[in-house]
Amino acid sequence: MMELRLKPKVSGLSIPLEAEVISPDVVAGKTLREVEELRVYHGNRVETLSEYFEVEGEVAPNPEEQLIIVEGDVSWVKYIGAEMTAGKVIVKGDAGMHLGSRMTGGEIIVEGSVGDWAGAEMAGGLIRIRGDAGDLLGAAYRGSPEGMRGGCIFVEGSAGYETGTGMRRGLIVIGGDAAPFTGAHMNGGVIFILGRAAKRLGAQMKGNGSLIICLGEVEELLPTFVYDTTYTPTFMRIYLKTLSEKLGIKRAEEYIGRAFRRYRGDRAVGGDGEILVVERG
Amino acid sequence: MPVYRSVVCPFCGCLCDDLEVTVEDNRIVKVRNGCAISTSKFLHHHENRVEKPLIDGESATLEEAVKEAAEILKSARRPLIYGLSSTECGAIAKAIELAELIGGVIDNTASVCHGPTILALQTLGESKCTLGTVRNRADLIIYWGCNPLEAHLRHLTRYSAMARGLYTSGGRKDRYVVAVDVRETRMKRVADLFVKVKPGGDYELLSALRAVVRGYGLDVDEVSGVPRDVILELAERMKKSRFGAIFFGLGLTQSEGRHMNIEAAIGLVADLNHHTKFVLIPMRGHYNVAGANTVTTWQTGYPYAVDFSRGYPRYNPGEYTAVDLLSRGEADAALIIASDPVAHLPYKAARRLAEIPTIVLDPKRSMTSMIGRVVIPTAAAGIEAEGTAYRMDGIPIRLKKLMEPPEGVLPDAEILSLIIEEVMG
Amino acid sequence: MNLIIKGGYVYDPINGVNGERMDIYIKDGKIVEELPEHEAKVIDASGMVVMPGGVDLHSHIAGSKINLGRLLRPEDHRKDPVPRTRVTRAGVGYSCPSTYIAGYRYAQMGYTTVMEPAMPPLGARHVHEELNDTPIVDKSAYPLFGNNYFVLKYVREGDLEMLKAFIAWLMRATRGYAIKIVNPGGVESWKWGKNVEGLDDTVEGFDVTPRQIITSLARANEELGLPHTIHLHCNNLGVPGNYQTTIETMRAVEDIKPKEGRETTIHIVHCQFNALAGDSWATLRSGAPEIAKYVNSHRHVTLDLGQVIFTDTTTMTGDGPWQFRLYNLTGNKWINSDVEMEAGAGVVPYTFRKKNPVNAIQWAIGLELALLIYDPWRVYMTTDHPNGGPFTFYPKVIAWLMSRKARTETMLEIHKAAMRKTTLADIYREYDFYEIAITTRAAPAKVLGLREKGHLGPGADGDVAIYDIDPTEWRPSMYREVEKAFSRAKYTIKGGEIIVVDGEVVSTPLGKTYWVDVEIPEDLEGELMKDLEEGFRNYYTISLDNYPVEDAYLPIQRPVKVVGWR
Amino acid sequence: MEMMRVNGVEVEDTFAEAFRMWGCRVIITAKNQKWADTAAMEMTGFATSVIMCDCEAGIERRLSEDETPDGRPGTAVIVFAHSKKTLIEPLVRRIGQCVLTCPTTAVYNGIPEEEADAMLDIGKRLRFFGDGYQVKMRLGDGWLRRRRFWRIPVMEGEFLIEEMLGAKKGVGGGNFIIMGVDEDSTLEAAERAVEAIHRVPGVITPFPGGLCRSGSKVGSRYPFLRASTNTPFCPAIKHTYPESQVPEGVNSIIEVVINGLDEASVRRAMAEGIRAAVEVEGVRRISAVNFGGKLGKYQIYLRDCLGGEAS
Amino acid sequence: MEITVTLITGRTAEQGVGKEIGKLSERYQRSVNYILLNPGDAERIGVGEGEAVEVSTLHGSTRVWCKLSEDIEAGMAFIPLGPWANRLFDPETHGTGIPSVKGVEAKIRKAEGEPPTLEELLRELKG
Repeated sequence: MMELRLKPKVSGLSIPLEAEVISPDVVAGKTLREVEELRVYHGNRVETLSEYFEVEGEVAPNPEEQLIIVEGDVSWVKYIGAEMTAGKVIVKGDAGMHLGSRMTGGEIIVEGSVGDWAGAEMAGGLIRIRGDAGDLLGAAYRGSPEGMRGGCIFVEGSAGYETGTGMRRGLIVIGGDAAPFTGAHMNGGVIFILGRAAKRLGAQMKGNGSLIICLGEVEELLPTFVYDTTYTPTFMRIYLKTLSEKLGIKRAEEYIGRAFRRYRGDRAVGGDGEILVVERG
Repeated sequence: MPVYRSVVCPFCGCLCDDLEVTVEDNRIVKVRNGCAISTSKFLHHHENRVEKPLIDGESATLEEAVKEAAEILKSARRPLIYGLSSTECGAIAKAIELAELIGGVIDNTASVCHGPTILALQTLGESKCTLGTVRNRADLIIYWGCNPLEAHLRHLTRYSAMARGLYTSGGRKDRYVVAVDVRETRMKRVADLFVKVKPGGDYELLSALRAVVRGYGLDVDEVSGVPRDVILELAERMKKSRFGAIFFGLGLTQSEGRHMNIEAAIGLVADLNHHTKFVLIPMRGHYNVAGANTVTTWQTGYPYAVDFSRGYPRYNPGEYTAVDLLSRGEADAALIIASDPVAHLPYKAARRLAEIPTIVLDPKRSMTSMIGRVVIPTAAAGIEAEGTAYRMDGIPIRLKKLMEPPEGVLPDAEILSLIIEEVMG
Repeated sequence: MNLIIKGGYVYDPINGVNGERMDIYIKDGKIVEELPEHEAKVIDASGMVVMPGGVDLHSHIAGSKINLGRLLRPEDHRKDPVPRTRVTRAGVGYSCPSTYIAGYRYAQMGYTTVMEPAMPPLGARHVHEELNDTPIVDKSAYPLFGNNYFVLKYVREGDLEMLKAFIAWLMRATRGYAIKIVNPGGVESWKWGKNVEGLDDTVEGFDVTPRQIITSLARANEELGLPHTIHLHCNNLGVPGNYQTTIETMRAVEDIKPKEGRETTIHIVHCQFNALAGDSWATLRSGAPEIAKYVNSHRHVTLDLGQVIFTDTTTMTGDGPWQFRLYNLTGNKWINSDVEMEAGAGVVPYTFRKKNPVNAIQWAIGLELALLIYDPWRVYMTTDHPNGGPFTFYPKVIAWLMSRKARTETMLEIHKAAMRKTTLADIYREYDFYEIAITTRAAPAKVLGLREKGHLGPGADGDVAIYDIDPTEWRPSMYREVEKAFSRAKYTIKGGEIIVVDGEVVSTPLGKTYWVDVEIPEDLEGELMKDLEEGFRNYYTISLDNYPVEDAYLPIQRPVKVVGWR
Repeated sequence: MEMMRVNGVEVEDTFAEAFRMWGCRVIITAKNQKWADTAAMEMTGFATSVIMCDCEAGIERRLSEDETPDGRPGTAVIVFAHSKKTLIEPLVRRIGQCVLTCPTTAVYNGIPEEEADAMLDIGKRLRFFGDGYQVKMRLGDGWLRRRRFWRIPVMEGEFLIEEMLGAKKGVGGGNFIIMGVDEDSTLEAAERAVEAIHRVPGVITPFPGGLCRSGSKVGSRYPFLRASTNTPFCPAIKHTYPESQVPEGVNSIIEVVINGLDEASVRRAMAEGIRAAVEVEGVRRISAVNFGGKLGKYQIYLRDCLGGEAS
Repeated sequence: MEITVTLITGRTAEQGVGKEIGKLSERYQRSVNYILLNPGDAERIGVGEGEAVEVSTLHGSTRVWCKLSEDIEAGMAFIPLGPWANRLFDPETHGTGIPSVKGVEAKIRKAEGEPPTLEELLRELKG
């Protein structure tokens, strides 16, 4: 991969910068000079990328071969990697809202934490967040019935409210704790929570294979989820192996062969999604 | 001594339009039919007024204040326009035009009251009706997380529990009234059934009701402190009613769960329509907060939290809403119209307003006007200026002008027009 | 500014001009016989089509219903953001465009008059406020009558005089233009969660039938001599087999005498939705041939298409029970809104899909209606915006009407049901520019009774659309060119002012609002007011004083005077 | 007939005539090897020859825990039939009756999509056993290979099956025959051959223990029987059968039949089998069955299989 | 002595009346600068009607006058919406635009000094 490095010239802008141009799709095929001239939005002003970043490195001929490294904290930059289709972006710090929103392919790695709406309505690709995620991770934008439609988001830390709202396909793995309303309106897709799951998990979840798996503690389930059984389903082994092998979550293997409590709901919407909670001990 | 009849009250979302106001020497001396708050509003409208335009606390001419306001807004990168729920629609329209012109964000106070109601509506829709439909038909009325006795004082008599109408000539005795709240308010005395729910437990209770209405059993003894039997019976009563209505307030929108509480309520009502007729109506607070949403929607497509920084409207509550923009320190200038966010927003947001150049348009002195860089007095809509206001159920009513505003004081819309002209140069 | 439009191929059906090359003169906003060239700006229209400005008699662009649609669908707006320009405001488009954008986009297509077809009287101010923010086009709105308490009361009492007085009063109170009826009786029943299923069902709570409501209102309309006929959304919309209800409805008003100067007594709106045959979704087929047969043999009916477009759109109608049904069919989000004493509405997002057999049949039905009814003066092109699809797709519909090839190509892409369950594949008729001019401007203007609209004769408003397409070289196989030309007018002229150049809006004046002004005999008015006062006091939640729309809401108004009683 | 010699044993310079068959590899896993094998054996039972069975099936090999998708011990089964279409029914029935019913098992696709010539919707059909309570399991949309599974509730717990199973155009009817001086030596040689063959991936030996003692020939003197034992190779009638092909000194013959997912595997399996067989004393000759090249698409010459070894 | 309660805020009719007289009016201030406590709870922290209490949450603290009412159950407290109450709330809206102002956990104890006046609040705000 050819590496393009963006060094922030400023830190901690109070008015965030909107820079969907930080994406292999936009950068690939351009000259460094053209990359510097890319338009970014600061409040109501249109400015260029080079006013905020030093641009160096190489530009690839196509997005598949493009790696963009953002060297530093850019919690003040929104839309990094939004709608990207291929290539890779590494952020060596925090990133702002809408990171990787509506992306369809490629990979984004954030070494710090991200703001709200990361991976919102994404359809493909992989987002790894080493720190925490904000609210509405992988969610549907307001009004839309469809959230995440594919791809994988792995947050090593915790995730905020309404993670995976309206999810249809794909996988979200929360290494830490999950805030309330995780998996609301799910209609397909899988969410793993390794830490503590807050209440209202899977609220208004419909079915269609929607699945939330809790490997940690669960605060409380809605009264509209019905307990079925405690068992050791075979399919769980496949997911746990995937977590271990594809995402490097070795501790997932500890849960292979463990028993799970199976709940179905949300009866409030006549749904038959599932919440599987690992049996303690 | 002019006596104005059928005067519309510009206080709450009820927009009662049967007031009689007596004006003597350009002063209101008597109000009939009004509630306590309404009467206070009319009788005291001349008190605590902003008398002159102010710049940095010093009095200035209107021209100077407008020019200063325009300068502030023109040089801002992330200006916020906020308020608008207590003015008429013409002013709201002008505020939107200004926001568009300066590439700013426009938000109205719905964002901290029924914003969650709108978010929920955008996910699920809603089944609603005008207040008269409830008056004429409802045989079951549920007040959930709202207290009309404190906030919408004539609601019960004019529109709901006590009102008599086409199929409810018996008034209160033709209806079954339920109140649901986290504490025993005075509504307990009004209601046939008072359901006390654990704070923050509304979502669970509404969900449980939904499941029961759908025909599922409930295999827990209680939900959010409400015994199973009560839930089963309430669900049955809902299904058996001929026309049911749920009124809800900030007890649902501002508590844990926010828009999801409303989704649960909307869903419950939608499901009930498979059994009978059922509606849900938000108790909108400020008299024209519904208008602020309505006008913003027809002009921009979105009801509040609209960002024009990229030349076209974008919408995202939580990102472009006033509380967020201010508490994150994002807004670098603000124009506050007919609202007092310093008194009502969380401290961190209020503080930001004190830090940045803030322009305040208000008839009265308020906490916000006390911190404003530029303060411009305005005519009180519905008393000194006319215009449209939208009732909580979406009915547009024309506010009346009963008297002249103080010398040199203009309505919001006109001041905003002056600022627009100044910004356009 | 005076204008001369030189050398275009003019289509002015009302004046019998069919593609002749001639010049059009506009002075002080009106068409005149002639003008000296030095007194006017000259627009060279040679090689282009010149038509009167388009007239849309049925498009939901203003008021609570479309605004609920806007409110409901941020995801729809995000598809089509519209930035501000030097002359135009920002907004959003697609299926629920913001008011400004709706005005611009109509003008960009050469339309200059648009009618909002469903105004709940209580929300009349709202409609007018939105119309005032809808720039360029002239407009009006039709108040809803079919489920109004007073209408039902007077129909029940058989008191046609009071009904007429009430109509006259409500037209003035709401500044409305025509009698709109939506699912007569059904919407009232819906307030109890019910509906009516046929013309002779009894309305819940009132001892009247839909048939009585329709015929009484039609009779009152003609006796009053209102400019337009009743504007009717039939019962049983969207129900398989409903074409029979539609024909029965048309038959019900057969013997009503039209007012002088008009042959028709009923306009059936978005007929496509009411032309379904078969007895279930599975056996659904087109009822268009039967309807066309009836219309072809009776002079008293006009209708518009409600053409379906294959896209994601937002359905909205005053027909609450139907929207509830649609909500249950789709599982999409649903708004219901009942208006006390008067009306109701529902909003449900909907996607017409090419591979859905029902949608494919619906698509074909719309076109069948347009092509099987011989007289283009009695069938008008609409999509029932945004129900069948957004109005911005009109050029596509025009292409389908003008080109069998365009239709065939679409038919090959969609579910075979369109071919098997309708007669569209067997229809060879293709509209020419003259017929397009009839169905999109001349005829709607005529049926609305707007004498200064829809033609280019002296005295007409200076509303002209110029499309960059040469009709002498055009062949039906070139349908893409016609779609392009009608999408972006070369020029749109409104009231003598150039509004659009090369498809871009260059000026945004405010259009005028039409309403029908009928004087009521004093004694009758007195009696009516007594009744109204009582009704308002007992059942309404706003006072009668605050009900009528004030002049402040009509910055540019054109009351159409009607002598209702002689 | 020319002869070659391998390890001193005569090898006829002839060919095995093999056919185009579609094969599908099914991976069965279970709590332990015992139950994986049990299911596999049930599933591959009565599946020797399409002459009278609905398919030809056999166990390919056992799979260790790190070779299976779920990390449990497994058994790979390959099922063959004449066409893609005729492969579906036997798979649905056999998995439905032999694996779904067998405690702790799960079924996975054994031929990844990129290697497969077709994907068969076996799991998708079997899901109806869940009577509406089956759950679709998805893996990898938009980031890994997209896979679908069905989870079907059963009394013991849950049966998991992959939605689509890969099938390939393979080869059936690869064979060789071992001719020995007596039953003992011939059987031992055949056993060793089968053992060797099973070290080759992608092949199965569908007959009992991999061996077919009857052989078969097309047709019979009875109109109702479309195949009979391979009479020309039956030592018991070697002098009374007019066209006997049993060499002198040979008193027992066993055929080893091999089906494989491709021709190369079959070829390799034949070679490995022959090499093992000729190690046994008493084996006189190796040959192969063919029909003069009239019936099968593939002619696998023993000479080619054995390459330079034969002389 | 300190107790933990669930804090509710909301409008009151009196606050509405006061607000319409003027935000700077005495009546308005009086209508919003109090906390409604159950008498039992008040007793536990040793405050009586009309005495000052200190209310604190994770997000801030404020001082208000104590009002006693049997209408409010033990373990709960109510402060009318206004400039005293708004010190206590988390501005985080979790992607909704609305902060959580109902059902917040708060600690209550007897205050050292008197509640701040509106002017004092303003002064502090201006920094």
